[in-house]
Amino acid sequence: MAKMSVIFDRCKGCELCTTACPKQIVAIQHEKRNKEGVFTAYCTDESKCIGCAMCAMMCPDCAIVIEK
Amino acid sequence: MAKMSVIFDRCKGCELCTTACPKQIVAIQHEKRNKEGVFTAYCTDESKCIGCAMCAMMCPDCAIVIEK
Amino acid sequence: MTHEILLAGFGGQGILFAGKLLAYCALFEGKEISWLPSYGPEMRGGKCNCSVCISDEPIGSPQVLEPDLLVVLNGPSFEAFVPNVKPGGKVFADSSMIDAKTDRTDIETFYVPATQLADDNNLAKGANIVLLGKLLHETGIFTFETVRKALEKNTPAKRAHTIDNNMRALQLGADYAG
Amino acid sequence: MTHEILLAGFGGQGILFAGKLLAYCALFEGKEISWLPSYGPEMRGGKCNCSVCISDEPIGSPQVLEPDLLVVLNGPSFEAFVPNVKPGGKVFADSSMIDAKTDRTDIETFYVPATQLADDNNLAKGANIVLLGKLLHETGIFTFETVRKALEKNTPAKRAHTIDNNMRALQLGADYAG
Amino acid sequence: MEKVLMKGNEALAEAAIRAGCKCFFGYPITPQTELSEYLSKQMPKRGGVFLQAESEVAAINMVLGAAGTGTRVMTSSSSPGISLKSEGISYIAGSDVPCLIVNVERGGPGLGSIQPSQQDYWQATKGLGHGDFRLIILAPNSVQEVVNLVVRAFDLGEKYRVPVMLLSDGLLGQMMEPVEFPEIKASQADNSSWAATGTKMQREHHIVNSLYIEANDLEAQVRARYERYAQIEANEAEAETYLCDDAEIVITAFGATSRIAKSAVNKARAEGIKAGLFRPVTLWPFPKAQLLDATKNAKAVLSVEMNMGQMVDDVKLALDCKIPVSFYGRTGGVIPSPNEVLDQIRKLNGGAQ
Amino acid sequence: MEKVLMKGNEALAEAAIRAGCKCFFGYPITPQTELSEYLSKQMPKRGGVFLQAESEVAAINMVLGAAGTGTRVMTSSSSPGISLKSEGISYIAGSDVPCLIVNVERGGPGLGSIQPSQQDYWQATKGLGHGDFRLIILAPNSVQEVVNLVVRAFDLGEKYRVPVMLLSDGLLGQMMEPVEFPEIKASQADNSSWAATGTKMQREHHIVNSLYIEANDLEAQVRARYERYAQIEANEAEAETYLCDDAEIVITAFGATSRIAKSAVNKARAEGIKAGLFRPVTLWPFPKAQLLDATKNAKAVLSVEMNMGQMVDDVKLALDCKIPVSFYGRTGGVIPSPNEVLDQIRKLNGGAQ
Amino acid sequence: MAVVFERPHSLCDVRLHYCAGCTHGIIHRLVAEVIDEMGIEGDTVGVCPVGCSVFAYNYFNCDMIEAPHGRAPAVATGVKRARPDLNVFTYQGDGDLAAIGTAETVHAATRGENIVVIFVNNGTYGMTGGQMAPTTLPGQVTTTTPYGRDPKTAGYPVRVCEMLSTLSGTALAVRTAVDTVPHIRETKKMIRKAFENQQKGNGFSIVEVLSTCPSNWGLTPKESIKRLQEECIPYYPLGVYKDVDINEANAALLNKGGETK
Amino acid sequence: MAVVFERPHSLCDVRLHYCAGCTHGIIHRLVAEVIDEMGIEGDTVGVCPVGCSVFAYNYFNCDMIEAPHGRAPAVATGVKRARPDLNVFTYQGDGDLAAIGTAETVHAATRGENIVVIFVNNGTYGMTGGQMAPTTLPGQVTTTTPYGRDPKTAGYPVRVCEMLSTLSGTALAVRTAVDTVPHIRETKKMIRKAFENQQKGNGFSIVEVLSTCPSNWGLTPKESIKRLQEECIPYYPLGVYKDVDINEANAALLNKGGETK
Ligand SMILES: Cc1ncc(C[n+]2csc(CCOP(=O)(O)OP(=O)(O)O)c2C)c(N)n1
Ligand SMILES: Cc1ncc(C[n+]2csc(CCOP(=O)(O)OP(=O)(O)O)c2C)c(N)n1
Ligand code: SF4
Ligand code: SF4
Ligand code: SF4
Ligand code: SF4
Ligand code: SF4
Ligand code: SF4
Ligand SMILES: [Mg+2]
Ligand SMILES: [Mg+2]
Repeated sequence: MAKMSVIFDRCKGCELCTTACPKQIVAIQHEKRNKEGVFTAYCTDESKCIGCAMCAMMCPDCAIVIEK
Repeated sequence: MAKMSVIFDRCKGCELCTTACPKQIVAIQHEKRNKEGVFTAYCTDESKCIGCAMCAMMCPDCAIVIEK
Repeated sequence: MTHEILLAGFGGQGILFAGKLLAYCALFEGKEISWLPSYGPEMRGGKCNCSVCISDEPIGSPQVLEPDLLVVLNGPSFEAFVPNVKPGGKVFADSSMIDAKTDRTDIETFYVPATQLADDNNLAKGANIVLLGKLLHETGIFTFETVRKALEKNTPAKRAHTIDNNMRALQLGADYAG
Repeated sequence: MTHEILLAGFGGQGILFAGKLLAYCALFEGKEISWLPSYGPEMRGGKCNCSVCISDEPIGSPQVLEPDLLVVLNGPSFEAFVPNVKPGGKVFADSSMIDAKTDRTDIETFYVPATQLADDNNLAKGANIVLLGKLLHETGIFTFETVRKALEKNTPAKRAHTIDNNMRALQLGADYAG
Repeated sequence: MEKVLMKGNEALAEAAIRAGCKCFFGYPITPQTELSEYLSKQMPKRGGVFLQAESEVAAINMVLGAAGTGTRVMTSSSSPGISLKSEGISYIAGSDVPCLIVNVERGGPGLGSIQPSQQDYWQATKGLGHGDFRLIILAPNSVQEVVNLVVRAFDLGEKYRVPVMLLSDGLLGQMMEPVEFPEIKASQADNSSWAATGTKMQREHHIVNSLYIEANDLEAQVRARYERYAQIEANEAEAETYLCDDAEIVITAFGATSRIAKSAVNKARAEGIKAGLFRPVTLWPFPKAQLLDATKNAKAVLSVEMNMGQMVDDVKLALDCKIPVSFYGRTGGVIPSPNEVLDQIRKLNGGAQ
Repeated sequence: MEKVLMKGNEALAEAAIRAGCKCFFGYPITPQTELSEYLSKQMPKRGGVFLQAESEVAAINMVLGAAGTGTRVMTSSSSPGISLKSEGISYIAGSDVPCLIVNVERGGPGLGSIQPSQQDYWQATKGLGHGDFRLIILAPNSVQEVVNLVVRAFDLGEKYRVPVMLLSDGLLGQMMEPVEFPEIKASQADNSSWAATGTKMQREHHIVNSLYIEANDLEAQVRARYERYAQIEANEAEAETYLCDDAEIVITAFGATSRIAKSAVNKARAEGIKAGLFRPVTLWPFPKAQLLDATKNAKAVLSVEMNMGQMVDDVKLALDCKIPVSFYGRTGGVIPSPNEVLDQIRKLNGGAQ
Repeated sequence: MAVVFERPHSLCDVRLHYCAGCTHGIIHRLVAEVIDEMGIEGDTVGVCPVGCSVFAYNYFNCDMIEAPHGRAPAVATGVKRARPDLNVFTYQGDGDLAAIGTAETVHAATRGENIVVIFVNNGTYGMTGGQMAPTTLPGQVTTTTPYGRDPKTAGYPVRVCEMLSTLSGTALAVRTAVDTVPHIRETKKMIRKAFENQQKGNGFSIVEVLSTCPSNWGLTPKESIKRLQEECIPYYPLGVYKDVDINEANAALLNKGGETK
Repeated sequence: MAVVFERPHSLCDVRLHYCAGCTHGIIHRLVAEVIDEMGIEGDTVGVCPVGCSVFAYNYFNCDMIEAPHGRAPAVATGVKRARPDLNVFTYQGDGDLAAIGTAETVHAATRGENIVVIFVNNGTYGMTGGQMAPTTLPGQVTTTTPYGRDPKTAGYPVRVCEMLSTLSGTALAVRTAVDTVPHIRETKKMIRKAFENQQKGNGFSIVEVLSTCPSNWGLTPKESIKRLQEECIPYYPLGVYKDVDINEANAALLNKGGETK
């Protein structure tokens, strides 16, 4: 049981995290812009997350927090 | 037949030429100072000079002329 | 005739380019012009704005502090600059990026969801031009014809295809009723 | 009492050291002193001179332009500085190095073959001190005692043996009749 | 000629090429960057040299080398980079070789800001390096004048064998205005008596040098140079005056600030205040005679600058301290507004009445 | 304390150690060399740091680093080397860290000569780097005063958080005079509010910085600094006067030149000419009030300098242009003689009568 | 659930100003993580460069000093000499370190200056808008090499680790990248090693990190990572160029105490 | 009898100011001999450094430019770029080239700047009176390392040829000495090779010559030669460090024409 969460207003939508996830469960949403006008990353399937933190390691903006 | 001559006022008496001569015929005279107050080099035995110019090659002040 | 125009937003939103188009339009019409950018050290995402003065007289200070026309593409700039608009002035704001509204009644404010409109029409990064379209529509200071000439002047050959896109974006802005 | 002393020669002849000894002698006697070197960019062989002012009054300009005592160790300096010596002044010249003589009669000139004397007595590079000996002998401005103290102050421990040599050189100069 | 819209930095670069500048050595720095970028595109196409040096120090020394061969050469930078060039500039002045140095000033001291400023007035006019020397300092106030003064700068430099600085700022460098390029005849002064171009075994070797180990020789060199400076002061000082004839309040302002001051003068005139503007175009030589003339009816002088008042002393000295000189300035990259200046004029007007 | 004979450069070094200077960073250059050499011997023995940097640029930046930790630190150089330090000095001023910079001036511009000069007056007092900033400039005229002012320099620097320059020259640096070292209490101002010494996890991090990307912030910083400058001007200006009370001809001269001027004044007095000497000890702040006082009976002022007249403007401005100021100077390493100065005094005396 | 990954303490909790996807941010985090893990935040002084990372003083929670462009190693030397008890690091770009700062870099290395240098090589002058850097690749288009860098006029790229490895004072010279998680892990390991070197008094340690500049490369962040892998790494091979105990490596020299004149 | 050895034409017929026995004079002569033999005196511009050889402008008969301390490679670059038809050389000491001028040296090399650098390494700052130079040996006493150079505080010596050989633009990097006639002959050969490189457009050539400084070493000229042989050469091995056709060596890079962005 692990949880990946994106700090909404810190995410710059660069997509680097999406390439790093071994489970391919990180993507960019196109629903809601944050205060910088950015469509942010999110976890497409929380149940699949293994908390490996690869996404977070790749994030240049410390916008991802991993809990386990 | 070769001739080594020292330009009297250019010689600084450093003795480097004396170490270079294969015939060991270069030395410093202690008779007469040049205008810089220096006792200069000279050829101790002109007849032995082979004109190899090793003394001149070693002289930092272009104070030696070789003729042959 | 004197226009003091301020365009403001983040770096990367095409603020300077939009200002340049206006400046070129004025050039084609033989006006005196000044165009002055101001930006932070960031390449993208930093504050960025652009002063454009267009006049029949020589221009003194090129810095627009009290614009009569304001084009604004993000929230912080909206808050910073709307209060400075001259009474009677017009504001063109990208409402996809700006939640705030002004309660000034001595100016006219046009809220255009420019980013959204651009995105929806496959004109990513075209919000600046959409707002420009609205501005031209509302003020009529230059014709679309003139803007096309300005676009042609400012688009390198290998990006010539973008000219039509930009004309489309202009039209989108002009057509937006909102 | 004021002495304006100039010592001049090539670099490497110990001009500055000789000047320093005079300055220290004056220090021991509680005088006002200035010591000012002047040299070219060469480490050795370039022009080098040294101004020493000794006085009971505070010293204004430390540069000695018109010395009352001139110690001179080479030809170019002899020619340059002898004309500037104050009337009544004294010149101490190393005649091993200087061929010229002055025809000034308003000054006293002592020609001492200092380099030769030093060389002959195994005191290579001692010409400066030989001339100093002559100067002290002729002027009596400081005793040899005081000079020995100055030497002691200015000779690093591991070169202490040179002190006696220098005292010998002083004596050589003092004794030279010329 | 067709008018084109150009940034001051780009127009400067284009004018330099047209003026026959053959070499550019520089190092990137905001807000002068467009200048180098423009030249990096154009120089290779137009028979010139563009080289991005490893630093400003290297760049100014490359300038010394190229200038030493008698080639028209320039460099550009902004405030911190100009400081780094100061040793080299002193050498260039001491070697009597001409060149053009551009300073697109920004806020200081230190890293400061990248916004426009005029904080390097003192450095440019008095202290740009060690030793007794001067640079001719030209301060344009429009993109068109940038173009005109670049040509003049090269000519003056060669005429007097001195380095010339074009003092621009972030505002002038970054703003676009319509500009026209006059037909330029690239003249090149005769340098055959001093330039290091190879002896061809036909003359004595030339030495480009600032070392004179004998103090007297160095003094003679410096004095000879100061005679040329005296000629420059006599012949080359230039200023623009605006509504000064009857002005009771004269604003002195140079470069970009003078535009703001002009707007303020216009506003003041509209209020019936007799204001005028005096704008030195050459900061060194400072146009003293012109200032005296412009202030003949003045009761007060106001120096407006984008710094803490660096030109004030020169204004006072030119006036022989006979008219009170006050100061209004903004610094650190803040651009004063015409209204702020107007307020000052109003105050002086009250005070003067 | 026993008097010892020391060169100005060595005495300066010794005084610095006694004043609690813990770090020295420098690069060899004539005529300041003895200063570094002395410190290279003494610092290791006395718990300090001596480091010969790879260049003057590196040295001044090492100073910035050490000063940033609140450590008493100094560097020294001579004219060309000071030019190279100008960017760093501007950063130091902009970062509000104190330090001591010594300039043992030589002839310029460029490589110039290695003889004494005062050609860097303008650079020191006005143009030492880009941006609006000042250094306190102290100009001793004897070896003893060198010692005294070094101590003062460190204290002033820390009190106001500004860099201080001790402006010496080849003459002062190279000459030996008897000197006494006063008992010095090495005080060190509290720097706990800004120095970068490690947070120990007990406070917010300290940032030593000169970058203020918002122009308004930078302006605020500069204005705050100018308030400190105003205090310095109010409190720290210092001058020596000699026979000025009744003087009709006042010579202004600083540093080594003032000694020559003093000799000339004495000679003039011996001839019955009412001459006096005004010597600014602080070149910035320039002792204006003191000069006004010293010239209350003066008909003429003569500025004597080892340069082309760089202090003249400051003298005129201090006098509000009310007394004619003439100039006599030698440059390029030539030291004026007392008789030359006397001649000038005689001329003025003729003219003044 | 417990937090297992979050912003390290020594990275201030503020928005980084870097462009989206710029890997400067990753490198910042790695430095901060090492500082956290070694527990040295309170005894560390960082020196920021002029370059995109000029605001690093706002990001690192330790005391920070801003250096003039290129001079960070000299500033760091000043700090370290004045306060040898502090851990000192610089964080520099390629223009900063390998162009204007060449002398300061080389001499800090040859002095065996006991500091850590984090060297972010993105092959361009990011901050000033994408001019050629000393490490710009041949053929690469930048705003000052508009026709592609031609080494015949604009020079060849400098390989920093290779060059500094020739100097006796260099203890650690290593090149890493932040294109993949394994490389990121390796980079962190090397940064840690560099800080440990400093604590051991083992001289100069430099960690060169190949980084991206999406904005000036004119690529998306993802494309930038690809270019990093396909163009940059081949030219700048990753690896450890030098890793020695400098005292051991130079023992013969160090024994030369006393006067040999 | 005919004169078979005398002062070369491109060495002016004036007294050199160097101290007695200082080998600067030998190196001057060798440069002048090469210029004479190649017949290029009329098309050569020399750049003098600040250092004991500061007056080289009075000695070389070709046109000369005096550079600020350390900046000769930049000045030479300016000359060469402005006038590629001229032969350009610098003549620099170790303080000049390897301390204050490090950046200019490294970057002229990495640019493959088409110039000749004559580098006179005498392990000290001769002109200013014998301070430590970057090439001063460990343990060596100088006026700023009075207790002998301790690398732990004063740093390790820089080996210039080794360092510059890592740069792609360096065509020739060679270290020679002037302690014996054979070494003097070798030095001359290498100087000639360097000038020939320039004529071929083969980039940056540096000839490092180990030289003496009797005055500051505190030795007689003869003792100085001995020290050069016994202490300096072992630390700075003579030899050819790099000798390539840079265009061939870097062919792969040069082909990267056009935009690769
Ligand atoms: C003396 C000086 N010269 C130039 C500049 C302008 N400048 C600021 S950052 C920079 C280059 C930055 O490039 P790099 O070091 O590679 O860092 P990056 O931005 O790529 O991370 C330059 C040239 C300056 N601030 N100071
Ligand atoms: C900017 C600057 N810094 C320092 C100096 C002083 N200086 C003159 S020559 C020199 C060093 C010379 O040493 P080196 O280059 O080894 O030449 P050498 O005299 O040994 O032949 C120095 C430091 C200077 N002239 N300019
Ligand atoms: S923690 Fe691992 S599995 Fe979970 S989203 Fe991140 S990369 Fe994917
Ligand atoms: S890497 Fe970070 S900033 Fe980029 S999209 Fe993912 S969460 Fe957002
Ligand atoms: S080498 Fe030359 S200068 Fe030296 S002693 Fe021989 S001839 Fe004289
Ligand atoms: S030429 Fe040869 S043999 Fe003759 S003196 Fe010289 S070295 Fe000796
Ligand atoms: S410009 Fe480049 S290096 Fe700088 S923040 Fe943006 S992407 Fe990063
Ligand atoms: S000081 Fe040394 S290098 Fe300089 S000339 Fe004398 S011996 Fe030669
Ligand atoms: Mg970079
Ligand atoms: Mg040397």
